[in-house]
Amino acid sequence: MQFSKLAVAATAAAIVLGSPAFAQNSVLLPVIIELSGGGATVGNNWKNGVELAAAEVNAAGGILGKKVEIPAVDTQTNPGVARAAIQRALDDKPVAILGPIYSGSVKASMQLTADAEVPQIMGGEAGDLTAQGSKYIFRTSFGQNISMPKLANYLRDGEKAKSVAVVFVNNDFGKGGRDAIIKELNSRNIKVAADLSTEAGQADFAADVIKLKSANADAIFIYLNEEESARFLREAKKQGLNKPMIGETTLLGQKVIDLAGDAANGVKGHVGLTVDAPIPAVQEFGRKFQAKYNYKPDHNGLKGYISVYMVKAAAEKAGKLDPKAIAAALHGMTITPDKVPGILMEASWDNTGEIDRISFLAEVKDGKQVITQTLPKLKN
Amino acid sequence: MSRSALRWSLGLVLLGLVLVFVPVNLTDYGLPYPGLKRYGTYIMTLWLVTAVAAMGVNLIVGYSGQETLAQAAFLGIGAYTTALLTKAGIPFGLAFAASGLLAFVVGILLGIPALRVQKHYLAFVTLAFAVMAWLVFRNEQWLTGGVMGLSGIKRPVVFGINTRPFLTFYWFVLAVTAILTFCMWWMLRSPWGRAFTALRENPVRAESLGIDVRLYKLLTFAIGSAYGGFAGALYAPLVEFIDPSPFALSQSFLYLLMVVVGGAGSFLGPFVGAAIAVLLPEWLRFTETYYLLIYAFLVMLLMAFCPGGIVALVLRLKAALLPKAGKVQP
Amino acid sequence: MAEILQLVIAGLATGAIYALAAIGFTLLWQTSQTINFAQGEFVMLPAFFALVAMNWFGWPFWLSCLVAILVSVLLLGMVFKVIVVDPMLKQGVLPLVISTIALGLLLREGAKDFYSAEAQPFPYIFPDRQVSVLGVQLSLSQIGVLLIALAVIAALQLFLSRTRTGRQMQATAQNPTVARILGVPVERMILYTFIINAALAAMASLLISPIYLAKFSNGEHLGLAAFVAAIVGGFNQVRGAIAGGLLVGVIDNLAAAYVSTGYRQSVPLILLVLFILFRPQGLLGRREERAV
Amino acid sequence: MTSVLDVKNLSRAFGGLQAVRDVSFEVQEGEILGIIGPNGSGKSTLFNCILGQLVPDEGEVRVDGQVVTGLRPSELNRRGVSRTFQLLQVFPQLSVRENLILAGQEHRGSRLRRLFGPRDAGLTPDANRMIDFFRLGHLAEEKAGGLSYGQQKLLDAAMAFMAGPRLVLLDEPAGGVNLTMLASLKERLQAINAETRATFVVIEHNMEFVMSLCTRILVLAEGRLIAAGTPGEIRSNPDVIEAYLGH
Repeated sequence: MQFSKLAVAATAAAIVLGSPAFAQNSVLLPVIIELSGGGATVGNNWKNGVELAAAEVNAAGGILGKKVEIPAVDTQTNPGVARAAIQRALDDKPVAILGPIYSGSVKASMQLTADAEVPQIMGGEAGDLTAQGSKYIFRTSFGQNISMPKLANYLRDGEKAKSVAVVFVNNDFGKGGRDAIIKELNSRNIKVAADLSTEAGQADFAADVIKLKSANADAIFIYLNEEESARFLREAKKQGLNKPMIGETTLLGQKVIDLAGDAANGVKGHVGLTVDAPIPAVQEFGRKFQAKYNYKPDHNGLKGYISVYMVKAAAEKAGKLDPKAIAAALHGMTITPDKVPGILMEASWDNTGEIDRISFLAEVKDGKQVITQTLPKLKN
Repeated sequence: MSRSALRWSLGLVLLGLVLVFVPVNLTDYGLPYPGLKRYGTYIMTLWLVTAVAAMGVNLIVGYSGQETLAQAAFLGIGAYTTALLTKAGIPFGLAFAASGLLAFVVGILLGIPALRVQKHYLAFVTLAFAVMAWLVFRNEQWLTGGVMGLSGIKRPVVFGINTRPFLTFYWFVLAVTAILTFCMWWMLRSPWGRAFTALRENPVRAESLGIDVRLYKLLTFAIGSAYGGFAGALYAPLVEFIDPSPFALSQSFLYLLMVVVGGAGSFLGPFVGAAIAVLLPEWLRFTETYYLLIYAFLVMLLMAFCPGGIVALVLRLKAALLPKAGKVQP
Repeated sequence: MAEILQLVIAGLATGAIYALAAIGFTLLWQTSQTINFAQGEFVMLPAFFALVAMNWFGWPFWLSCLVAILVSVLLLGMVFKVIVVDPMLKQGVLPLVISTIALGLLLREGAKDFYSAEAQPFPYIFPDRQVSVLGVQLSLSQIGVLLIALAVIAALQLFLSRTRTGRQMQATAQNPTVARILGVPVERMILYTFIINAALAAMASLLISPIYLAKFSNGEHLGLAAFVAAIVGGFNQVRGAIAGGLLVGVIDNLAAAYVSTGYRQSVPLILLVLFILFRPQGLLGRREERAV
Repeated sequence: MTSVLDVKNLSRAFGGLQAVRDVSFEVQEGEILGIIGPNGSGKSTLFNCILGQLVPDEGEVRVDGQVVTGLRPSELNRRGVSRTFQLLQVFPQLSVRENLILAGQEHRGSRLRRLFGPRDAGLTPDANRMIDFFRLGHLAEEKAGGLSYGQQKLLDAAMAFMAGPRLVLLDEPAGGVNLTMLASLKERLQAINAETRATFVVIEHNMEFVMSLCTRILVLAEGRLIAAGTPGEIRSNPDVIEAYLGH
């Protein structure tokens, strides 16, 4: 084999490598999201939510008169891939990045968006994401630093639990949540009867359920991803584990209910965001989503949908499509549904990108999530 | 003899020039070539890093006829070593050497028991090791950052030049890859390379000629794994963030696949294989999620009809189309 | 004590399923020197055949299970042998290994792209009720899984030792050359082992999927478990694979409960390495001559 | 004077089958010893036990007075014991010269020197000498796989002598070689024996070849040594005739 021919081949290869150009006359919002791997469920929800919102925004004339473009890239639920994808997306001078959801992927890539001064509207819930000092990171749902105190209050006041067993998934999402809830339980004098780590993608929960049976806690707090939650609930039912099962948003989500079947009935907990919320605009969104994609969205569908409207509202406030100005506009901003209907519920962002919004307590009854109480915003 | 040597060195210089200038924007110099942007250059650098790891696999699989299912784990060892050492303020050069050395030592420790017993047992032991290494990366949060990974890994300063800009870092990796490639080439053309061929083709005969088959197998496995460590040492500053997922067992399978697809036992095989694994998905974006499906299917076709991989396929096609080019080993 | 008993029984139930996969793995290795790295995917896929029959064609569950087994025998048994293994045998062991790795990738991605990337609920064959045995609460479903798996294994053992075809298969497994000289139709026997492998994998799939949920990526874990079970069992005996499977299942559960969940996966692997170091012929395997 | 090879009470069984039982013999420097026996009489097992390919159950093997029982074949080879195989064992994709350099390289310098030193380990002159000696001169650059069977057999033998061994064990060197090549092989073996004083042990089925090549012959039957002596004595030994014809 001759090197000169290789050289020609390499040149040809290099020319093809150039990235595709996007029309300059549009609002580029790359969706960097989990479409495969462990986060496929949440990622697809997010992506569809974004698509739905983008179609509405474009039908209504776009943002500041320009059409929205939302090229989606799969992160494979892999932080390294997510980072590379965001690097690639930043080459095309986007207005904002939408995604990812997994906190590990967010953490791996947030430095890039901060360096490029492009707002990153993401779905991560790890508590420390907004504590890294980035001026360009924005949440679409509560961080664990906000949801866990609400949940601990519910365990104390609602369930009247004196001891709680914690089951969490050993990834960025689960560990963050576990650390947050244990801190909150301790400060409320609730005993942690068991502290069980499980693996991401774990298939067999027999051993965990058997251990929980002998732990004999007043309630079990389950903080796992969708599929693992469902497997756990099925195993718990199979083994006859009769304790109150308490969760945060995910455990009460539609996907878990679909997968776990009867085993999900009776699960209770705190829900940051849900299409079952007793708010007409949110339920209307659920119907539109169901009509278009033929399944019931989970909270990530809502998060994706809202993210587009966040950009729209901030860009209109800033008056220009400049990423830096949009980020600045979002800080300290409150978006209300009467001005921007697509935001669905009034929401505010502080200077770190943390979100504040109302939230709910819910329960699964007969394969359906039922809202039992609405919790107010933290600050008014 | 000397004419062919001249052609070789000319080709080599040309290839070097192309590789050096591929990412550079030449429009300022009056040439109609826009170069590669940040991401394109990143992918080219990733290709080089992957090729270094694949060269190691090729030494183990192609040249000494063993099986390794742990190259991604060795990459991880190198990446974590470099990340932790450079974060502790140790210069990159030392961290790089330590990464290779650690992978080498672990390779020796794994190889000694595995090579005592039957064929394929090295494959089994490496498989077990790959999973265990990954578990350690995930679980030892105090050291590896666990699933959250390690971020803020700095790119090195070489001879006073900061390699932080993506183009400089590409050139740096290109230079390191060139050196590692030369070392591999030198070893394979030395008497060692001859011994590798012998022990792969006929270990019993090789042993009877005084070739210590077990020792050479151990050395190839450890050196091949060290290349994984070196690749990891380059990977960490390239991505500037590491977490356990690129070092999982399934990734080790992909390294094995890419080497066999490129051409196990052929010097250029790992480069071709790495190109197919890293560069091709970028051109075939339109295939989206079907890419791996198509890839797997093509691998199976290739194995059934041309187990020598793409390099052998190209040579075979060349021999068929240009019969005058002389006889070629299939 | 009750806890340990429950853990052991749960472990035996999953272990029996691993054993089903490991037996096929061992059979293929013995008769045709095929290390099937796609074995995990062979266990993942049949559940999807059943789901297609149920959800696309609307067939009842029992019929869908039957169809899944038949389709598996056809595709993962016969077609696999004729299209994938046979053309590769002349190319040697490594290309075949690579080819099965690629096949695993193909099946995994295929299930993902053509059915769904998300986990699918799969019905239990047994009702999920509890029974009390000697004061210990046990799951009916687990006992059912254990019984079915053991029944299948017993039937296979009877077939191998009591029938003419079974004995011919064993002869082929032990030494194809001698078997051929003795007039055993070796080619047909090899085909039978592929069919049995596919049928066992399908059984394993139908038993495990209610627990794991049907998902394209299930093969990764299952393949590793079958692999470890086969090697620990000795790689050259069906009985060894059974013992290996049960052992891996129990140890996995005990490790999860008493060692650490983070490292539970490593315990069977450490077992594997220890066996390779100190007892390379496996739990019940025969000793082989030293290589070189 | 110590003998070059000294085998004492060697035994080896496979399962229930006693392949070699209590075999003892010595070989003196420069001798060409033949070992014959019917198929399955244990010749190959005996060879493999001496050469470290198999570990004997009992007994001892000494080379130049030193115990080498159980040493790995490569270690034994570096101590000056080399061999050929019953079936052809050259490296087909290496050239004739490369094959020879391979056969000699592990005997030269340290392993590290071989990594950093010249590509041929300084063995080209030796290899060329060996090529000339076995009259393969016109084939030096050819790939070994392209040679005729007889030529490969010569190369196989040449490889065994490349490192200047003390003791060479030849496993059926005449098998499958045509008559002219056979004469040439025998003549070269005798020449190298005369020139280097190397000691040979030969297993062979071709009686004519053995009788004319060897100075002394041992006969194995059912794993036991049943006779020893000069070719003439063996030819007339009734036990030997019984062993060959009795079954």
